[in-house]
Amino acid sequence: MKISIQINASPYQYQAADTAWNFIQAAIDKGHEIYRVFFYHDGVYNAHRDSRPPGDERDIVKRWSGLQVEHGVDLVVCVSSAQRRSLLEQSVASKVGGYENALADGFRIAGLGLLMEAVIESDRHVTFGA
Amino acid sequence: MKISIQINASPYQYQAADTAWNFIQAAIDKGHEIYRVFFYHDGVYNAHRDSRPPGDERDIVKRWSGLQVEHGVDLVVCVSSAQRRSLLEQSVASKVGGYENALADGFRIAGLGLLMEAVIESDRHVTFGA
Amino acid sequence: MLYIVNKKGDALINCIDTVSVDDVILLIEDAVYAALATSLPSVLSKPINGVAIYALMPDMQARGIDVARCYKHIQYVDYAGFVDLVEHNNPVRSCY
Amino acid sequence: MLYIVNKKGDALINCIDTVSVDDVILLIEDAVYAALATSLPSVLSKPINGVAIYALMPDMQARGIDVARCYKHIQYVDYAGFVDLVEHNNPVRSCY
Amino acid sequence: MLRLVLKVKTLFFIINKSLQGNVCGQEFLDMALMAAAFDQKVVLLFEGEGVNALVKNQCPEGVGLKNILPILNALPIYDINDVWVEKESMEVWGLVEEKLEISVKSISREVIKKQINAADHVFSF
Amino acid sequence: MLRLVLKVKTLFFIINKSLQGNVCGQEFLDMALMAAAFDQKVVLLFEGEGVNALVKNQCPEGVGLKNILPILNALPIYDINDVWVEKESMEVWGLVEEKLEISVKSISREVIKKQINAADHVFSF
Repeated sequence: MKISIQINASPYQYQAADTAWNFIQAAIDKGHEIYRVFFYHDGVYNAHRDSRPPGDERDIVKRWSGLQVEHGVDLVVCVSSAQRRSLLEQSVASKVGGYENALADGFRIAGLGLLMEAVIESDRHVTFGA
Repeated sequence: MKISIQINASPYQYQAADTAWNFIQAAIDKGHEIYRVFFYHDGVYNAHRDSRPPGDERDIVKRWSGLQVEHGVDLVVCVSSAQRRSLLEQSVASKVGGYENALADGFRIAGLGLLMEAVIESDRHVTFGA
Repeated sequence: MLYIVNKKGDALINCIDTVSVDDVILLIEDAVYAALATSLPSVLSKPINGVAIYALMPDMQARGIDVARCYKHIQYVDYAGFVDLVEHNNPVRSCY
Repeated sequence: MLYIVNKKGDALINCIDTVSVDDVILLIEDAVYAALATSLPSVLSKPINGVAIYALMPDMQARGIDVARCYKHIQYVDYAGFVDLVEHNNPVRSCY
Repeated sequence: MLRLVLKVKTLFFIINKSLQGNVCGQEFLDMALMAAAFDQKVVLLFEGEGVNALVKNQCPEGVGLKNILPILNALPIYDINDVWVEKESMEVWGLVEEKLEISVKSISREVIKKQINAADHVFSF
Repeated sequence: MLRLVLKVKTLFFIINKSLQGNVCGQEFLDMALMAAAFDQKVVLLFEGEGVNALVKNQCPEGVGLKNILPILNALPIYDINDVWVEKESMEVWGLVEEKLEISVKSISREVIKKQINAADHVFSF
């Protein structure tokens, strides 16, 4: 079946990003389709390129990027959540003098419409929060 | 008296940064000294320069910067919390190709030692969390 | 309806307040502590009529929680079982 | 000892579990909801012997909480009063 | 918003915590507004502690926060007309409809539960 | 760490929630280690749900998380020797000392409270 996922919590401080990742792996293993992962609220911090955890810990941001490369999962970051939380679209960043390369590989920034579309197209919608 | 403050939560998603700010204003008004504000855990997100909230909302990051300019309050961001959370010191950023201008005006990045020094020197230590 | 609960405080209490027959509760993350039998009555001390309660085993193991110390009416799933619960129940409500 | 509590669930319950005579509790942020008199017994229904309980008035007003609907044993402070509580009590423990 | 959507789903947006003090409540309501703009069947349900979010005379400006009452008042403009409160929660918190900022449907827990069970998706925050 | 510190304060670090599942527990223990490195009097207190953080056989690696037991085992190396657990919480959670990963002092709530009241600062997370 088609499953869409929503992540509402920041990485490391909460287990949400970890639980979601393990859930997604299991769903893909069982042949389900992850229609989209939508990052909302503090969940947008999962998409910051500059996160550098210590070498002996999982790299949550890189792990998401890998999910996109390996399984083609659509990773969408909410634009309005992101602006409040220091993650600017490239065009905005270049206009205001911010970080043009802030978004990690494999993510894209878009509006809430993409969450709604995912929810309408999916059989299930699972939210992981703080 | 000397008061040190610790902020453990991200801005906007939690009220901690707002409560702390109101508390600090009242403490300064009463003639107390804010020895240091230390940003730990997700609190480091308070120091990201690129935060762009909508124009009709308070700008939490800018408000902190203003506190430093107006009252000389020492704003310290924990280096290890910051690295996990995409806020790199300028020298590290320049080495790894990250955002060299990530830290907002008025903040500095340093180790946990500065929290301990603040706590030892202060009569009170007040923590604001998620 | 499937409730996914990740904390044992208000999140779980609010969930218990609204569950009814044929609902399923899955305890994940720190909510798995609610599966532990405590000396004082706790929110899951007693079975709930017609409601199946599961705990996510990998989160139990992460916290060193021994099944022998848990209430007998709790059942266990791994992540594959978590996916099955999502497949077989709708809607899904996250309580956090 | 001053407890600063910002949520009315486990954070407040754990605080109540450990308070003793001469302690002071300050409810801030969402914990101010605990000041409201509810029809079911709640954690602050009854005064606690020797423990002063305050709620932060600006957080009450932010949430439209009318003092007339609150327990009579709750007292109120503004931010200046919050600072005074910190000045006059030590240590300060944050429960969140 | 003109848009071709073939499917109409029933979506419950459940508010069971405070909407104040942070941006999450606002962002959560944004989701409901967007769902309505997509012509979905939207139900906004206040239950538990969440019913307190509806009371009149909120002044978050005093602590520098944004007021959410204008958003609640604008719900009909966005075609969100199913605003429900759980009757039992109203009673626990000693609330009556006159104390609320907007008009709502007060519905019992049991009836609400049947409706939720038939929904396609449930959102919470 | 050689360092000239004139004041020695008594600092309580209270763990009353789960240490697992996120980085906060680790970062909290880092604070205690740093305090000890500054030659402060450090007490690490486990109470409430926090006592569960001490049990043996934790396998967070199974969900991709870091194990905190090595940090707990290293506490004496960092000169943190006052590791207390609240007796009443141990009883509520059905724990006995043999089930714990490290050796602790089991102390009653009342005695703990007197000690905390005399502390200079209390840290929580």
